[in-house]
Amino acid sequence: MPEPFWRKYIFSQDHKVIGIQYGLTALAFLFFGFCLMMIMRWQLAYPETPVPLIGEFLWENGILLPEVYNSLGAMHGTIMIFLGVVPLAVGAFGNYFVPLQIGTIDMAFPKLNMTSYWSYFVGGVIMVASFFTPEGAARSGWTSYPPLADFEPGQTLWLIGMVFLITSSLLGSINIIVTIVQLRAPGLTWMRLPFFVWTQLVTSFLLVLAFPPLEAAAVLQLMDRVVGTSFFLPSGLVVSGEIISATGGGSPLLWQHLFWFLAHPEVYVLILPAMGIVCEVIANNTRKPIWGYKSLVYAAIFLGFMSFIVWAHHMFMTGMGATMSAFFQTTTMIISIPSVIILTAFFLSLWGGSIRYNTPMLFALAFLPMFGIGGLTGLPLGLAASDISLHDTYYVIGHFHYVVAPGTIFALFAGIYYWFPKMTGRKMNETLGKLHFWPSLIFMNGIFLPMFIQGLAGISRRLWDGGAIYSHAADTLWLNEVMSVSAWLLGLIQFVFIVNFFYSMKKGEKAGRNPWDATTLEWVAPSPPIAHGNFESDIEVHRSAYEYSVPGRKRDFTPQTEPKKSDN
Amino acid sequence: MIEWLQALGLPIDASADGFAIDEILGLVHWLMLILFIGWGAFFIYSLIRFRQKRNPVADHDGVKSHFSSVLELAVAIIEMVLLVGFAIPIWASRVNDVPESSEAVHVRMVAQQFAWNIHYPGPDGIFGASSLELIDEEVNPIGLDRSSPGAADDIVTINQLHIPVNERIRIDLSSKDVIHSVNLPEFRVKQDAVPGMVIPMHFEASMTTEEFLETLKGTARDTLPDIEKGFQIACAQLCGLGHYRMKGYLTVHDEAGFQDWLADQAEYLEAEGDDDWDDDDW
Amino acid sequence: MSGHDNTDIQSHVRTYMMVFGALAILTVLTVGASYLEVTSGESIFIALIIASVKGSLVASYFMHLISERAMIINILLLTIAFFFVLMFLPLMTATDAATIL
Amino acid sequence: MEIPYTVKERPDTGLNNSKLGIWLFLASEVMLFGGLFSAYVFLRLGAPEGAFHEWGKELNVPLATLNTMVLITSSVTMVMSWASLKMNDFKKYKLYMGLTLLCAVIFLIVKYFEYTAKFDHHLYPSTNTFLAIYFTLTGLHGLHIIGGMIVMTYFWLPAGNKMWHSEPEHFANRIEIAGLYWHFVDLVWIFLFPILYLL
Ligand code: HEA
Ligand code: HEA
Ligand code: CUA
Ligand SMILES: [Cu+2]
Repeated sequence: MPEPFWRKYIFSQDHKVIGIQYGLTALAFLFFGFCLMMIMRWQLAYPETPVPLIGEFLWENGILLPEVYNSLGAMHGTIMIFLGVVPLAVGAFGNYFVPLQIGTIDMAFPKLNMTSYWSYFVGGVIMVASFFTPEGAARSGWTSYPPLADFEPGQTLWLIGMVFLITSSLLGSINIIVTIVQLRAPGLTWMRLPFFVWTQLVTSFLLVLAFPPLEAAAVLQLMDRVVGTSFFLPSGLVVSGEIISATGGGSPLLWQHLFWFLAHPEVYVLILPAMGIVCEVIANNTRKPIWGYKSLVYAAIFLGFMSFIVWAHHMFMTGMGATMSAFFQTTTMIISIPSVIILTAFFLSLWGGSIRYNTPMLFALAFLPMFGIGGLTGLPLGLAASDISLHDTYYVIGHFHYVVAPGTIFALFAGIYYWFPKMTGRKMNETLGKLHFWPSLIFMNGIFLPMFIQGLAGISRRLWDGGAIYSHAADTLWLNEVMSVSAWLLGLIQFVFIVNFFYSMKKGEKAGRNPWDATTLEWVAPSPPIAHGNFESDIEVHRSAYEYSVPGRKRDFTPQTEPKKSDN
Repeated sequence: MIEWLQALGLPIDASADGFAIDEILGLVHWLMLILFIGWGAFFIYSLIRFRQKRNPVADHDGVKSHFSSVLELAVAIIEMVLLVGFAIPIWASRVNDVPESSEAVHVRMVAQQFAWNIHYPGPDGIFGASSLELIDEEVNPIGLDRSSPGAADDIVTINQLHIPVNERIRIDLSSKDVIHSVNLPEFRVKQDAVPGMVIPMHFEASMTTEEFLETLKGTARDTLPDIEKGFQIACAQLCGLGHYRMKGYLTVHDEAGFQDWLADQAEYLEAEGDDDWDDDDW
Repeated sequence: MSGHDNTDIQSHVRTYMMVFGALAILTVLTVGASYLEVTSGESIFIALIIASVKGSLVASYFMHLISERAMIINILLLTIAFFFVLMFLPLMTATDAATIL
Repeated sequence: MEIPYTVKERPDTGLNNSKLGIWLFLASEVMLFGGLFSAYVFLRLGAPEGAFHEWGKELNVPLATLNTMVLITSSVTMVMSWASLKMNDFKKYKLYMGLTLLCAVIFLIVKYFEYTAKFDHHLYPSTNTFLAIYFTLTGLHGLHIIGGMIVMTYFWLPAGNKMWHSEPEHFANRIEIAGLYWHFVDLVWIFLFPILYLL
């Protein structure tokens, strides 16, 4: 009996369909989040001039209002992180490729999997819908610091949306952990897992343990806003001349602790799956095993563990004393070491390789120096003394965009180009791929490199006019235009990707089962893998994940399923 | 060693404490630059040397030496040196060496949406009490109770911080409504103003406003309409829709100039007295 | 928890009853202790100790942690570690430097 | 095709899928309540000396003690219902599960009286930070009770009979999982009771 349409594509329980649902939704959100930012960049480049095309329909005079700027900024951050990158990296790639890479037929809990997608979807709808309410969307930054967030309109829907997104992430990551622990194919021991699977495992642990405190905090902030409690409001507040009637006795810093207790691990949630993808692509396209596999695994685990005890490096300026700041500075320096180890292992993997420069590889390679810049600029932020100059300036914005945009987003692009043949049975067009890559690389740097300069100059973030009224901004203000133009050009060039994506789906070059001559298990399945089952026969694993160019073998790759006796 | 960062945009340092921060800022950036160039060179070389055309068959083992572990250890050690040698002591001095009132020019600063209220204790050196009920956005934004002990001679200004050069300044920072953050880029000072807390901060100016304006000659900053007011106090923490325009001015006088300014203020207080403060007890 | 035969379960049931008794007694104890004339620090200490004992009884016997697999024990140890981090670190950072009004 | 280890244990981990799943879920719950306990401690230390103790005197200790007993009892009946299944005694299972549900209902009724008594005295979450955290913690705990009741009712109604007769082992596993959740809710209460009512 054929499945009805809605069972097959909408309320499907097949991890592949759910993965694709996640993927398309998340890409749409990424694009939406980027559009918000392109609007903001207009105001930053040309303060108080009407926004072309859309401005006149939205605001009086077509000029972006300060409160709308704040809304767009908060929603850009929220959407990019919680609705874009995490669902794409964990929801889409995790869902689709973890079961395949461990040689099983589905996730451990298919119904739960479907629930977490729909919970994500509802959360997303609430977030987007908040733009159309009379109050507008949240406008206190993605960090939502009270007391501001306790007072500003639009925040309630943000909190409710977050509760759905948190629920979705929790269910999804429990599912991934159980799948990896329980459903590995016979013979697939821990040290034979592809690194991508390891990163998904660590990531899921971060989500399971770090998200609930934010959920608790969201509940408390909702209580503050709806029931009139004052968890985050101290006594004696006077806002615009009015004495606030709440009883007080709360603490604004409590929110920051609970928020960053999640949000720091969250940034490693953004980067770990990206590293996993990069690892797969690099091993495949250098045609040699990844260097220091074990050290990668241990570094990823250590990174996950440490990420729980560094959060207050976001709070150095809140009046932190000497002992605690020493503690958090030290842990922050320590946590940079596993990143260095992981990146170094990737570099060293290049040495002696036979490097193929296809599109996925280009994106994966670009990830390395871009993450390098982002990571290295984390160091002066992690030392409280130098953070005094840099905190809450564009330097911070530059730091984390280098890790998330030309870092994670590039890695995700690499993953899309790399796994597209598996998902659709067709390859994406290489020429268009390269046309997408090179301008993206240039414009990304055009946007984010100048931010370090503005940051050093001391220009605060979240300024409606980009700092135009401050004198210390005057020397570097012209860079705003450079950045904005780069951003719009970056936006333009993404259409090459979108065209390539949909064109290749229908018309791309047919790809067989294993177009990249890869070793891991997903390439044993047909492309696309069989609905509700993935593989034609049961999988048994006989070797480690990256047996490329083993001397004396006929082919330069040996799939994990190949029995040992065929060695030679 | 910090010059290249200054060329990139780091403002001139107008404080006595700033050099310590500049030093670590410079050191970290050197470290970053060296690592990036070193790794980058290796990276580019590998990309060219090991392209498929040049090297059709990959070498299964690749790098065999353990030099990378040495390198990683070195990075770790340098980070620890920066941490223990610089960052931790600088921070300790920042939070622990807060001067007593007697050793410094002591000021209260109360942030609000979207202005900086500054409260001087006046000649008697005693801050008057303030109370919530007396707050009036027009005439008494910090709710100073003029009848409380020591309050009569207190000076309150909005967005105007005046300080003497080469003297310790202590500012007790708080906020009336939401979180703000004082940012004085030229003094390497930044501190969040968290409602419900009073956080002390301290620094010392090493340059008067006049000298500072001298250094700006010929730069883009010099052409700004309000540049003659000198240093500016920026807000670094999102505090609502007016965050972008929350700007105050900081004037650094020489010793005599500062005394003159204080005297002016006292005179003004005397003259304007009753009408200025909508407070009958006074 | 497969492979139990009936006698095995029978002995479990006896344990459950004993735990039930212990929990009831401890509940009475903790309420009683709250009427003792002790400093607030001491009473917090007593109450938390009793609660921890009760909690461990529930976790060990009703939730079978005492005979649970290593994997689950390890996950819980990790969780408990982060639980304590969450409980105490925010406090320590809050106590230094600034004056709380 | 069937997903492996839904009922039987995987040999090398010694676990079935749901067992691992529920424990991970409970780990996340520990962190959820951890966040709230952290808030409690933060607020308690931030409040004037002894204020939490004073405010806490408004609460009704005898009722809460009763509720503690009720929940402990429900934990025992819950574990007994599982043990009954293990001994192949479905009737007893029904009985014990019914008792567990009854306890849950009693708990909620008592809670209802406690809440309304507070509201009658004009004590609301917004009255002070103690009541704020009291209502939040007990309210969230109450939601957990309701969630557990929904699951247990489902297994208690005829749906349970069918499952038991078609896949007894799977059904026993499910009851064990539901039990683990229920004991956890009990465990949370064991900590809530002293910190809210007694300190
Ligand atoms: C994916 C996301 C991600 C990642 C991986 C990181 C990684 C790091 N972050 Fe970042 N960070 C963010 C996302 C991220 N961060 C975000 C979103 C914010 C701001 C939030 C907000 O306020 O809104 C932030 C803010 C932030 C702050 C607070 C700043 C402030 O507000 O004042 C600090 C301070 O310590 C910090 C430190 C670090 C450190 C030390 C690392 C380290 O882990 C980095 C370690 C990496 C390296 C040291 C690189 C090693 C490099 C090489 C080996 C290769 C060189 C390469 C070539 C030459 C090819 N980050
Ligand atoms: C994952 C996180 C993430 C990502 C990827 C980005 C990406 C980008 N960000 Fe954002 N940003 C944040 C997280 C992120 N940002 C956060 C947390 C803040 C702080 C918010 C706050 O202050 O509270 C911030 C703030 C922020 C600011 C500062 C605003 C301010 O302080 O006032 C700026 C300014 O330029 C900016 C710019 C950009 C730009 C130009 C990109 C570009 O790199 C975007 C590139 C996007 C793409 C390349 C998308 C491609 C997608 C497609 C092409 C889809 C195709 C679709 C289909 C096939 C269906 N961001
Ligand atoms: Cu005040 Cu921003
Ligand atoms: Cu961080």
